[in-house]
Amino acid sequence: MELDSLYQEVILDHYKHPQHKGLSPTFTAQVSHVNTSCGDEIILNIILEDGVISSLTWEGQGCSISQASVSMMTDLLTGKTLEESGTITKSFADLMASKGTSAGDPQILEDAVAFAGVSKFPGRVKCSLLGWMAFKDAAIQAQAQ
Amino acid sequence: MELDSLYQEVILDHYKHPQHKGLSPTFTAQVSHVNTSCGDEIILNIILEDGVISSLTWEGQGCSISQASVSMMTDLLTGKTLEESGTITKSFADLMASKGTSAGDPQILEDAVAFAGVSKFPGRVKCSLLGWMAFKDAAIQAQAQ
Amino acid sequence: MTFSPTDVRKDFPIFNRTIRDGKRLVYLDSGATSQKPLSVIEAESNFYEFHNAAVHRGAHQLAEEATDAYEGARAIVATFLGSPGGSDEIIFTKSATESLNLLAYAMGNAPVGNRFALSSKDRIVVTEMEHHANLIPWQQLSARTGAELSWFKVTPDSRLDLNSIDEVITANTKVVSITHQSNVLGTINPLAAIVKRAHEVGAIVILDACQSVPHMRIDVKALGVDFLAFSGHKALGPTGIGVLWGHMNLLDELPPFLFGGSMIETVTMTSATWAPVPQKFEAGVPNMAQAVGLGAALDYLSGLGMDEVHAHEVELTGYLLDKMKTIPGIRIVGPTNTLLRGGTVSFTIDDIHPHDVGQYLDSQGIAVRTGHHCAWPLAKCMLVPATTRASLYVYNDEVDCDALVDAILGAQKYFGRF
Amino acid sequence: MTFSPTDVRKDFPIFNRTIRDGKRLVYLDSGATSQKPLSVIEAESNFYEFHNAAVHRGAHQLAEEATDAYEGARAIVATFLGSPGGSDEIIFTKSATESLNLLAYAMGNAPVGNRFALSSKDRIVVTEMEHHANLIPWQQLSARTGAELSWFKVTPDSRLDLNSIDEVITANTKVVSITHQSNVLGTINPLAAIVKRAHEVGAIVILDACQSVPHMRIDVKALGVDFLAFSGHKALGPTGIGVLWGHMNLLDELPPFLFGGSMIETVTMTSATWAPVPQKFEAGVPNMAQAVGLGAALDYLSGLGMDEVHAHEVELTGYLLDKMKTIPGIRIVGPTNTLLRGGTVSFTIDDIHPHDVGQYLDSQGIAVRTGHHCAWPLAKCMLVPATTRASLYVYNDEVDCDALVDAILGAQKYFGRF
Ligand SMILES: Cc1ncc(COP(=O)(O)O)c(C=O)c1O
Ligand SMILES: Cc1ncc(COP(=O)(O)O)c(C=O)c1O
Repeated sequence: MELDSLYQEVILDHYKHPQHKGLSPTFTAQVSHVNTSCGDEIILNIILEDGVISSLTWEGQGCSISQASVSMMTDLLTGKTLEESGTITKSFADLMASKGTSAGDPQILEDAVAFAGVSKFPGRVKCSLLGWMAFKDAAIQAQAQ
Repeated sequence: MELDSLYQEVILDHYKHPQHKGLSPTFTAQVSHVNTSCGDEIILNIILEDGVISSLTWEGQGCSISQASVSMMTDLLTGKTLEESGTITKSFADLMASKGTSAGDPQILEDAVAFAGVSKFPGRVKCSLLGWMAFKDAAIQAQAQ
Repeated sequence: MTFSPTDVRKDFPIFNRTIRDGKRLVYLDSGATSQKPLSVIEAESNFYEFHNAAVHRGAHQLAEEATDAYEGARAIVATFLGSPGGSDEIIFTKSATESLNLLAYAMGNAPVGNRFALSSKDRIVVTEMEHHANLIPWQQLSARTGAELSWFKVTPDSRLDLNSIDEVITANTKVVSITHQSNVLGTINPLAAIVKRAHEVGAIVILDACQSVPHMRIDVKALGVDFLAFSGHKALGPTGIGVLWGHMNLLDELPPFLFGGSMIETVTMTSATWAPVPQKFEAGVPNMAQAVGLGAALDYLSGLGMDEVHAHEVELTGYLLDKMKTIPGIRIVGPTNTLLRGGTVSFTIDDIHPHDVGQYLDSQGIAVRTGHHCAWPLAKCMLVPATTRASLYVYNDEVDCDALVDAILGAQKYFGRF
Repeated sequence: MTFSPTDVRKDFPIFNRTIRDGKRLVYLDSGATSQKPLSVIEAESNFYEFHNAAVHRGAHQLAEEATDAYEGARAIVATFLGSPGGSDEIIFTKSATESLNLLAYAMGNAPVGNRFALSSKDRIVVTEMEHHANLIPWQQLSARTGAELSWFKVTPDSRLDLNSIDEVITANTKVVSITHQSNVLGTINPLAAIVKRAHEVGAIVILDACQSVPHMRIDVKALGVDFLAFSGHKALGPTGIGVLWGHMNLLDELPPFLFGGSMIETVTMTSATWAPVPQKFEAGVPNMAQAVGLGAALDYLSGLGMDEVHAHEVELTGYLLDKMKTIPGIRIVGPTNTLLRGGTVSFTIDDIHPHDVGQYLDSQGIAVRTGHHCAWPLAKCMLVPATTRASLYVYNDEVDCDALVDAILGAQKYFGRF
């Protein structure tokens, strides 16, 4: 069933058991993003120490895809340098733009390659990018501190 | 030729030799009307004495239909009472709304029955009504004096 | 005798196609936009194939024919709405959104002394259940003029709270703009008391009829409102066409909105005067083919009979609500019976996010909408960040409702796996 | 190799019909609106028959397909104009008239500090040859903000008088809005000097490209303008669709115009924030089918080749002008050679009123437009209350020009009888 390529088990798992959810009391930068067409919201806290993302926590509400995506992203990016995070976000963005033609690089994206199936559903690409867009913003703001 | 039913000789004759053209130096009321879609213009002077239209003169520029129509109208209405003018304008308006199905009442409209052909050309009905609209306005204003 | 949705579907080419690998199309998203019968599609293409020309302008046969077709459509709309002033009270816009913005901007253009001029002494009234299209233009007008924006609240049972009507529509209220039927709740608002109170204090009443004109008989005179807006695309008509109706004496006094060709009387480099209504409000070469298509759409609806359309929807809504109420974990966001209610049914199931519900329904060939449905304040006040919305129309029947209910059960199973 | 107008005509269904009792249709009114090829008509009807749904909103397959089609059209327009920022710089409106009004109203909405905010210290510049759509919105903005309206004059040989460029575009000029090609004279305005001077003083340049986008290759970057507006219906596209192009950084700062669904980020009862460009400027369910039709139209034009289209029109215009100049009593209102000139030929004959000329031509199957062509100040400055206008396009050929010339001679005979 086509739907299963969208709702991979690992995605629904992150949705049910979100990682890094719950905002850190302090942060280098805090951003909030909204998906204007569905109303999904996310607040993201980043703590940047010597160019390393030492903490990435969030709060939000939304569909399984947007929530699972943030959860996986925070897993992936915590502990990475900003430079490494650039490679990862680029790789994820490319995957989501692939319209189902790419399987994603598991070396870089790990579990997030599960989103390959989402890229076949143009209506859901936005959902999966919500957290990543917020991260982009947060990283810029954190660097500006 | 269909065109000949539009451009009746008597119409082109009035166009070439307009009646009552040239504004009276005095007037009971003066109005100016514009056909917004072609830019045709007309200024109409009315002199009302004891309920009788003693003078109806005009100045203007426009197509043969609009100019001939004013010319015939001033011919028809000069010397008439306001009440009589009401019957005539009503009769002319009905003719123009007839889409070619009426021949017009020669007892009331005299030469102006030539406009029966114009009523078949929806784009020209407005032209033929320009002067008559101005007259309606002028009559109201003159009565208000 | 009422019509058969199965027969109606035969008039709509889109029902010949299938969804997601051969599934039957169950279209339950008419609240967003309706499907189009062949007669509407052909009205538009016939216009292009046989009569296309700029209306009111050319001195040639095509221009005459185009003008006839366009003005003929205007006459159809006037009759459909029971316009007391006939065709001249019908203004074609691109959408209800434009119609409502037209009113707000035109009022903003009103000079002091004009009855539409607003100041900080005045009040504008809306409701908490407005679509953004009937909320933000008034927020903006309020910000520009200083007029206060106030609103009717929505009760927990999805109705307008009219208890405080005299405190909401105050003596200084100049504009009351409300939706006829909520695009989220399905609630049909009772207008009589609001219209009465508004007119008592000298306010004008604007009706956002996007969700009522397609679904019930509308008689603007009987409703007593002063302006009414709707979109063609939700009423079987083409995209890109909307309507604003208003009383002639009001349209006469209202300043124009868009400026350009065909709406003028005279123009110099520094000034201009305006053509009579409706031309005053239709600047530029109009959306002619779309107006003609809308005429065909309203003709199609009249052929079904608007009372029959409404009766069909009420009956089907009752059928759907009764079935849905048997599903455990469902919450219907809106009235749960068919009293003063149209065929728009919003709901949530368990804690499955509406977007995921919608996706599952889609996999079964069922088209619904999910989200806040352009009525964010309402969503907040109903305490649901988003809902799934099924909206019924003339081509839907009990089989469609059964399919929806089965698929909701399927979604619960699918997402309950974990 | 250029295209053959005879072959082109075969793609346009309307040329299968006849005019006034069996006469061949000689359509010389494309300046008002163009005819539509079958591919455009079918693009619109295919959208309704197969993919119709509200874009960006529904969670279902039709909505995905509709969004693809709509956004695909946006990409086609972006490529056609050479939009440096790609699709996001393309805004769909209902017409050029709306595009230009959008700019004027949005600037009127700009708060102090915003680069578009105008005050009595500022100046807006237009020209004496503007269509009302690019004149009256600026008159009104000037009246609302106190900014001074100034303009380039037109010389007796139908060109913009650029001698006084520094006095017209003064240091306090904020907006220069001019037509690319006059819809009356056919004059193509040289932009380089104007753009240079405008940018020197920090003004933005808006191009009314209604009469150029359909007829020549446009590259917004090469032209150097900041905004550009055109209408689909004059470019083989459907009615009810227009385009506004602008530089992303400007569109970003420009406040929105129409308010409603899909253009927001967040909404409360008293405030709202905006979605990114282009959504910020597209409130409501858009004119989807018409956008898709416009995409097909631009594809059709690209298929012919815009350089070829322009070359064809220039050549044909030269042919027509040469023939017309042999008619005694004719006055061509506009340049009498093809230097910087498009295929719009306005004229008067003897003292036969243009409306009567047009009527005679119509009786011969020839469609032209007569009047002031929505450019009344220009008519006054050229000392002609009205003209007859023939405008050429891709489906016209020398046979059409010959028919026009013969019919003008016929009109002289017909009205010379008396
Ligand atoms: C030069 C010019 N500008 C603006 C317009 C207005 O275009 P529309 O009526 O399609 O909005 C036109 C055509 O009518 C035009 O020729
Ligand atoms: C109640 C209501 N008002 C206004 C609108 C706006 O209509 P449109 O988007 O067609 O302009 C809609 C639909 O989207 C609606 O449902």
